[in-house]
Amino acid sequence: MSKKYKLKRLLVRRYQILAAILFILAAGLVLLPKYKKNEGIAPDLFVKNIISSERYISTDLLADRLVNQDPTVLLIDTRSEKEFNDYALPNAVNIPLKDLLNENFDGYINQDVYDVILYSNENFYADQAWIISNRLGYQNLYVLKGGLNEWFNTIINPKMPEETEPKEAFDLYSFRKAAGMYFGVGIVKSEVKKEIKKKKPTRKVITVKKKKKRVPEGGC
Amino acid sequence: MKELEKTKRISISAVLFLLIVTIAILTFEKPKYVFEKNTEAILNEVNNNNYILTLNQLDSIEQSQYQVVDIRSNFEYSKGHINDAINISTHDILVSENMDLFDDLKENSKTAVLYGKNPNEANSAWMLLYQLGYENAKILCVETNYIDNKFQVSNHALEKPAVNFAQVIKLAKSKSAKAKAKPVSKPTKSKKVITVKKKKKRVPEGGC
Amino acid sequence: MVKKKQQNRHVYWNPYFGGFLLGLLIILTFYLTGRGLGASGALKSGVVTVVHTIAPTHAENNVYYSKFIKEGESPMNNWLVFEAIGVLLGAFLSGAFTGRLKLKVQHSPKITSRRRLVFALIGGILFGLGAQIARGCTSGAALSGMAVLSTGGFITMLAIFGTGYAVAYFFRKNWI
Amino acid sequence: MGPLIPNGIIPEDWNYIIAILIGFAFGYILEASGFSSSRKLAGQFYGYDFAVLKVFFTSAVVAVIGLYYMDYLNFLDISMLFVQPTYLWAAIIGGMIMGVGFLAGGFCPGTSLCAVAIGKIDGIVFTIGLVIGIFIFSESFSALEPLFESSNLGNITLVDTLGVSPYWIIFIFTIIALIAFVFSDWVRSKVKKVFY
Repeated sequence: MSKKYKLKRLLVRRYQILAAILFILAAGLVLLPKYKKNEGIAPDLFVKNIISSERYISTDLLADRLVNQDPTVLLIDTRSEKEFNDYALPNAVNIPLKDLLNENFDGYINQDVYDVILYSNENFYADQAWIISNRLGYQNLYVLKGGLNEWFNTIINPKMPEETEPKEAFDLYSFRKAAGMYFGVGIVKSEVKKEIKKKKPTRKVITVKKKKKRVPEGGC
Repeated sequence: MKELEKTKRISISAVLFLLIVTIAILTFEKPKYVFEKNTEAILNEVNNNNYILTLNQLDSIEQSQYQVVDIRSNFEYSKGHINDAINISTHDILVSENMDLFDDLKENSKTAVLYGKNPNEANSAWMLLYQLGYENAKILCVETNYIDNKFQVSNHALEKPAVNFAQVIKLAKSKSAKAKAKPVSKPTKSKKVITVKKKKKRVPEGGC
Repeated sequence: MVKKKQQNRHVYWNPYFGGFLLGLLIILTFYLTGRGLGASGALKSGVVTVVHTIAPTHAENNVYYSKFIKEGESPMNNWLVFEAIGVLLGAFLSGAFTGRLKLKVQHSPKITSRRRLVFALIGGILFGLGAQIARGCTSGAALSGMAVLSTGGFITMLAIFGTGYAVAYFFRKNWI
Repeated sequence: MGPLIPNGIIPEDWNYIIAILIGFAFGYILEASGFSSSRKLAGQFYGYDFAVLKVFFTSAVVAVIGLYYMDYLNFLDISMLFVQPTYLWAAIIGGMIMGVGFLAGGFCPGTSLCAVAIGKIDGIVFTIGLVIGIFIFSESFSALEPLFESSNLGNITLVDTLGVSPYWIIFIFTIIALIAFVFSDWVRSKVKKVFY
């Protein structure tokens, strides 16, 4: 009897109770402790990403992919424009580090079609560019290990292995030499008879769709 | 006809709503560390090169004004390290004791001087710290290596091209031209045209 | 059964319950698509399509139509059009369940159905005009706008209901 | 992390299917709440039925509270959501015209679609009126353009306008809504009942 009575009394006040719930929820929003939101990924994930060396691609691997005309490679030069104009890897696109977040370049670094390979003279600037992009959660980005210096030391001007070294070293050496020639800059020794292909660093013509701003679509 | 109001459904659903919100809040874990700086800020900082210290610059700072931090692994550290350096590998920066240490340094406005095998290694740790809001962290621009099993620190020229690339290429070309009697036929490559489409990240449009 | 349906006809949901579900739906819509609900946008797409088919050059010359005409894409290919189709289906089903499906003119007993229809037409024209000027109707601008605390949404809502109360007196005969 | 489609979690192709499903639920809720009846809609202006006001405010409050909780709990990025751009005078004048239209016609576009679906002839006529209104607007766009484009304040929210934390705005908004509910019930008890 008393139980039924209690329920009845509760039901009489049902709207008050519902209003109270709404009120509590709204007040909860005000009272909940505020915290600052992250832009991009969370720090713990970020640490995991930056200590991993998965992002590095070796010069030999890159050379191999370029020689085979791998269509999924997109090279990005993070050096200054001047340096880029002096010399750049074939088909590279110049995005100076300071313009990395320029929205015109967003289409290059925030995409899922190409393997984007960042390089600079060393891999310091390229690495910084990679880290910033990683923070924003961009995928498919790599860094050329050692940068252009390493590229020159291994591909353009490879060191002759010692005679005592295993056969693999010689294979690698011959590959590097061939690749170096492919890129048109083999340090030509007299015995070279092969025709040297010259590859101008043609710039990729890439049309990037302009970022769509919130266009006020005329309402109704 | 008068509209009949049923309140059972609304009561039940309101209670469910409240329950869901409560459960969601109870299970919600506040992220422990939050980036203070956004990517614009870090990019700015990266570009004005204030964060790099050379050995000479370090010498000119009072000893009590900085703390050298070795961000290499414990193993490397035990083999040899800079005097007075403490070891916090990049991996362990987010451990709370280490964070406390950086907090201490920040409060006492001491500079945390990071170094690793090369500046590049220290860079990761520096960028992490800077984004977490520790503006007092700097990179010591050095290379460390072992010569005859002795720990050596040497200055590192950052991002300096090893050779003048353009010149080398030019030289190589003129050499090859000389080596060849015949003029080199240059197969003109068709220009590779690549269209990069923006990743589908549509900004929601409106309408009514 | 018939009797039950007869009784049901005027039994609507508790408004708080309807509002609660509608609120959840708005949350879901924003969560899935990042945009709010809407209604009159679909009609606009319809108008643009019709005008574009009948007089293509006229439509392309008009500044307003040309905003919505894209090469190789029908203006009907629009989120809101699909949503409007859903609205029609949903409302039909709800009406069918409760026995409200009936071809009739609903009006106050004091006025003729002819007068009701004339006023409906005038109201529709005004509403269509106003919705275009304000870039949204009650559901698009006011309801969805309020959910994201849009200033425009609140202003539109206040303007609609404020004017509504202000002119209510002149239309009282139509309704009471 | 939402919103799901703009973030690419749900493929774009699903967009229209989701649109139909959401529309379905929208239509069902509107109809079931009685929004297909013009006399019920008009009732709030005469104090005999406040269903519209109740549904409207409840849904807005529930939606805004829910969205901000989701934002707080990291399910949703509220800055990614579409905010209707505010054109001050266009909103005011457009709203006023809509207010008159509402009273004359007894519907708004969403509810008129519901009325069409269940066979209300006045709803059909209203919808035809809507189409004519849109047509008139488009044809006289060059004359109305200054009004349409003037005083653009951008995609702003009340947070930008008032400079207050959104949570306080929501809290105050909730209280206003609750007061409105109580007030509407009080008014209704005073007003002569109208049966429809």
